[in-house]
Amino acid sequence: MDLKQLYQDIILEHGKSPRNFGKCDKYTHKARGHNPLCGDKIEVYLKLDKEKKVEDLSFEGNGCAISIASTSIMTETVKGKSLKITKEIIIDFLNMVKNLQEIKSKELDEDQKIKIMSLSGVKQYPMRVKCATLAWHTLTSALDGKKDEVNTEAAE
Amino acid sequence: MDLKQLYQDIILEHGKSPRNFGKCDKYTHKARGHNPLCGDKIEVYLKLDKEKKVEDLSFEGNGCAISIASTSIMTETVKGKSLKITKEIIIDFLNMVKNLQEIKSKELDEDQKIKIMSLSGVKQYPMRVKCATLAWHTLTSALDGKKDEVNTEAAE
Amino acid sequence: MDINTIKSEFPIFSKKINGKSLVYLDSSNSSQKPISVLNSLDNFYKNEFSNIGRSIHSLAVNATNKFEETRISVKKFINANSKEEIIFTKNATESINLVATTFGQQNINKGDEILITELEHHSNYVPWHYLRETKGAVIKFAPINDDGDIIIEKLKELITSKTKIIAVTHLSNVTGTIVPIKEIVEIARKKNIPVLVDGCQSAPHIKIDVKDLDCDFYAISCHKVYGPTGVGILYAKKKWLEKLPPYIGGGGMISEVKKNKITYAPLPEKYEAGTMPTAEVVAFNESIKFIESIGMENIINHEKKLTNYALENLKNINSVNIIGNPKNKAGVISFVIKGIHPHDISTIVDEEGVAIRAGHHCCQILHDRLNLPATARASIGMYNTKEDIDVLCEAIKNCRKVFELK
Amino acid sequence: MDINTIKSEFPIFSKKINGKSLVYLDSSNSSQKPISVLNSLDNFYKNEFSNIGRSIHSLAVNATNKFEETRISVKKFINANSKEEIIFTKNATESINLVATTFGQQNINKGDEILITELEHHSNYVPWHYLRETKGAVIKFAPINDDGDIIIEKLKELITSKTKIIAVTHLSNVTGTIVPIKEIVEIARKKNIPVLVDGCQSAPHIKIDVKDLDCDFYAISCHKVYGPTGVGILYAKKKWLEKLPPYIGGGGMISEVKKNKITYAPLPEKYEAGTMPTAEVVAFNESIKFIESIGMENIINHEKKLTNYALENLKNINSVNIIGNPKNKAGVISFVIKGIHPHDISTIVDEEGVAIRAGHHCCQILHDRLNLPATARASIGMYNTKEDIDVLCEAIKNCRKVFELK
Ligand SMILES: Cc1ncc(COP(=O)(O)O)c(C=O)c1O
Ligand SMILES: Cc1ncc(COP(=O)(O)O)c(C=O)c1O
Repeated sequence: MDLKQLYQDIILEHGKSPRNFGKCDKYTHKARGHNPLCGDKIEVYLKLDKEKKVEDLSFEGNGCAISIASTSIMTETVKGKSLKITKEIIIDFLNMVKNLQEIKSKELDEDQKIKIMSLSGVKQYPMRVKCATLAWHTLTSALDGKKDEVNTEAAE
Repeated sequence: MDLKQLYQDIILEHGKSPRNFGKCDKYTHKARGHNPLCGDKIEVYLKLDKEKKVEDLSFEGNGCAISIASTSIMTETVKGKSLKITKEIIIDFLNMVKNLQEIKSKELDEDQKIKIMSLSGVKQYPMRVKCATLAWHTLTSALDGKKDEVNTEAAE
Repeated sequence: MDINTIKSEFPIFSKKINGKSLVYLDSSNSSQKPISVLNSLDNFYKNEFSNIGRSIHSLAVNATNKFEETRISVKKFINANSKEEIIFTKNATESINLVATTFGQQNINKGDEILITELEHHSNYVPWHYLRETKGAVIKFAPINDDGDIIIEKLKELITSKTKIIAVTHLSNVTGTIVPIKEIVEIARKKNIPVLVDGCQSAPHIKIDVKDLDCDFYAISCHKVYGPTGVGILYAKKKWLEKLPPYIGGGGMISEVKKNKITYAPLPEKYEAGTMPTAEVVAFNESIKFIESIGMENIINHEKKLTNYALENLKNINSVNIIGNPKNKAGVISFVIKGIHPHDISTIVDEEGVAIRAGHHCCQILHDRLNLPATARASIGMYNTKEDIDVLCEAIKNCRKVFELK
Repeated sequence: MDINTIKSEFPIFSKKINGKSLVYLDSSNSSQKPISVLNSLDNFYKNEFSNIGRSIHSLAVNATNKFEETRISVKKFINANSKEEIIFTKNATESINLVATTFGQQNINKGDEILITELEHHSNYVPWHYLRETKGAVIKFAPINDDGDIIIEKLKELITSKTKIIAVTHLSNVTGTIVPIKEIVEIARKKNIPVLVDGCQSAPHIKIDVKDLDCDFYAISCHKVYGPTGVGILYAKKKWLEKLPPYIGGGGMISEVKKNKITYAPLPEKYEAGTMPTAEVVAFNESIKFIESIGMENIINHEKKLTNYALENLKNINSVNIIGNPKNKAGVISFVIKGIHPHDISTIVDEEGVAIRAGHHCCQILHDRLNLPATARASIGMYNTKEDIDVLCEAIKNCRKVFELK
């Protein structure tokens, strides 16, 4: 195991300066995620347009570098994608951090793939997988319009 | 350890044919004893006369050979004794089965001492001490006019 | 594994009792433990110990994983739907109390009826009695016949529109009766009544399939299933665990805690408050593996043969009276000897190294029904042999000698 | 025993974590176990195992005696009046729930007040919260100051004629605050209010004398006191145990059981339902003996020195911020580092073999009060050394390197 694998520069950078932080304008969906083990909490705000495209996406909350970076990278990656493709990407991401599968989606450019793959280091740190996946589960929940908050204990 | 030490002929005989079984006439005191571990239950009936002498003493109930014999021998030994001497004998008995001390009371004849001492074998069988002492604790309770039943778990 | 060499896997059988080899016939009380379980316990404490689920350092991660592996093994062992349905408790008694308390809180009101049977262990009566005291519930006892079988027709008749739950043992710890749970669940299902099964005695001795039984709750004590003390299991259908309120409150079972409000963790954590018997749960995985390495079928066959052998031989001893004669009997054999109290029997056979139990076995209702203050009980585990039964029978004959009975 | 060689008594310290020697600084979570405790556990299962208090064969007699010996040791360890005041539970969480439930059942009505503090662990809040939900009780929180000390004057002011019980920790598992229990009990005594003390963190680290404290209830978790998992202790004054209703119901805690009536066993059995963590209780006697062989005074001195050493060295690390500065502090050191989340700290120091905890440590109320979502916590046990602290400090410095902070 190598800490630099986990804490890649991209992650540190996103952890320090998260993108899309705050409530986005006129969001249509939101959901709350919570990791009771560490107390990490995030809230995801989402604006779906009429064509079911993710017009805007943002978040608030606090957590460790991994969870903040993962959320930040997620917002960057998904923004502008259709609902269908967003769901594909979520599955891709979850498969990657849990089973080290490759990113299959053809809708991501190289830069986006690199960013997403920078999170694959958590696979070596089982207790940190939940940090990386919290945002993505929460996004699913926002898309599904669920009322309950996402809880990593249940989500895994 | 020797089973014959525990099950001496006197004990077997008293166990099979307990003396003073049944409710005695016009009893003035009674108490109930219970050993929850084995379910042994006895009821002691006692008639104190005006001079505070144990005019009559009997019991009902069921239990193992040790507890029935001990109760039977107790009724035989104590009947006719004064309240004060009865209490002395009880203390003597309890000291004998727990600490193997000798019977000190001068109010017992040789035959009575032999009978009482036939119960000293329980000292080698810790779980059986309670069987031997149940009757005696119950007698104390009857003399004290307590309402609660004696429970060997609390008595030890 | 050869059923004849199983005994050698249990370290305690190299011990002498009163100079004699140990003949352990008290497995219904608690079973002995195979070496693999003890090694797991020892290894966990010596090399891997950490609290689980809270810290994220390497030791904690490993311990948490091992702990959860046992949950998955238990799920498979009893064929539950998901691991969220497996709750670790301290013993079966706590498992039943958990259900009685939380179910009672939500579903029992004055006059509501709880249906149990005359076979029940105190652990499957006292918790319901509390609801009688606090909520004004009514407890009904389905009767047994003289063979020790529950009279199913009578049980049916006792069900009313007020019956809120049926709680029944799977295997009597006195008569060895194997209760037709499926039949009872089917009856209950028609009236929409949940069924709790006390599986304490069944778990080590018959194949458990909660999906097939379709019961709502199933309680197990691991120390009777060749596992360590300090661990019990509650199986419950997910819908119940989701719906019922939490039980013990504290660390680990919460989600968010504010000064004015508390939300609870998802399953199974919702029901696992405070530090768990971590090492013991981890080691219990080895108990399951041990049973599976032998095969439950083989264990059942072995115990069946031994039970029949014991029954035949005991019946041949003058004045031994076997309690109950159920249709379907497991290796729990209670008996009395005319003229000798069970306690005296236990003391006398102990002299020969034979461990049996004497008393009411936490079943006073059943003993009242049988009109017996106490019984002696020999109960069989997978490690028992024909020789054990032979020693038992000789020792019992000795009782009559000591008591100078003809 | 020499305080410097203590570590060698704990087998786990021969283990490597990520190729490094284990530096275990998570003892507030759970402590490691000395070899004597593990040997006792192993020996009991291998040579002496039996269920207790039920059977009367030799194994059972011996096991019961050993079990009761631990009760006597615990009585002495905390200076209780009698062994009937010592109840074995599964953990401190259950101990507190036992009190909250039974005391609440008898003494808490709508509008009654329960006074706890902002320092409390969830295990000393959630059980009381249940009484808020079910009985309409009110929970008040005695506030702390920025140092992490309870403001006694404010606590006093919060007591009203409706205050029915005060429940307070003896030693905070976040700030290390040693709470002046005697002072609080004296205040409560004047108003006739019983006091429950959560002694989870104190029991392994300070001398407990319940007679001197004069508290009504005291809860302990054995796994934090160098003992096995699966055992907790509730000390309660006899008058309470006699007066309060029973808690978990089942085998072993009854006296007479009839179809219409149940009477309960005398103390301590009344509160010990079902099969106990027998082997674990027996082994816990060795934990007490181990502590006493070293001497609590020596342990306190050793841990005090180490705590001071750690505080000095941590304060010297740029940007490490120690949480709380209580008047009287034990070896529990929570801290944050600006720019690095506690979880990341834990992962990074783990790489050096250092086990610390990150999160809210089951104290969300306290973290809200401190305005921190999470903290990192290094907690000291008797086996820790200056070298452990040095490794911790180096590992913390590495966090800043990994995060490229200046
Ligand atoms: C202060 C305090 N109280 C209560 C508890 C609960 O102890 P347990 O989890 O052993 O029940 C803990 C430990 O987690 C604690 O530190
Ligand atoms: C049928 C039955 N139910 C319940 C119990 C209670 O189990 P435990 O004491 O492990 O809680 C037992 C064992 O004593 C039992 O035999």
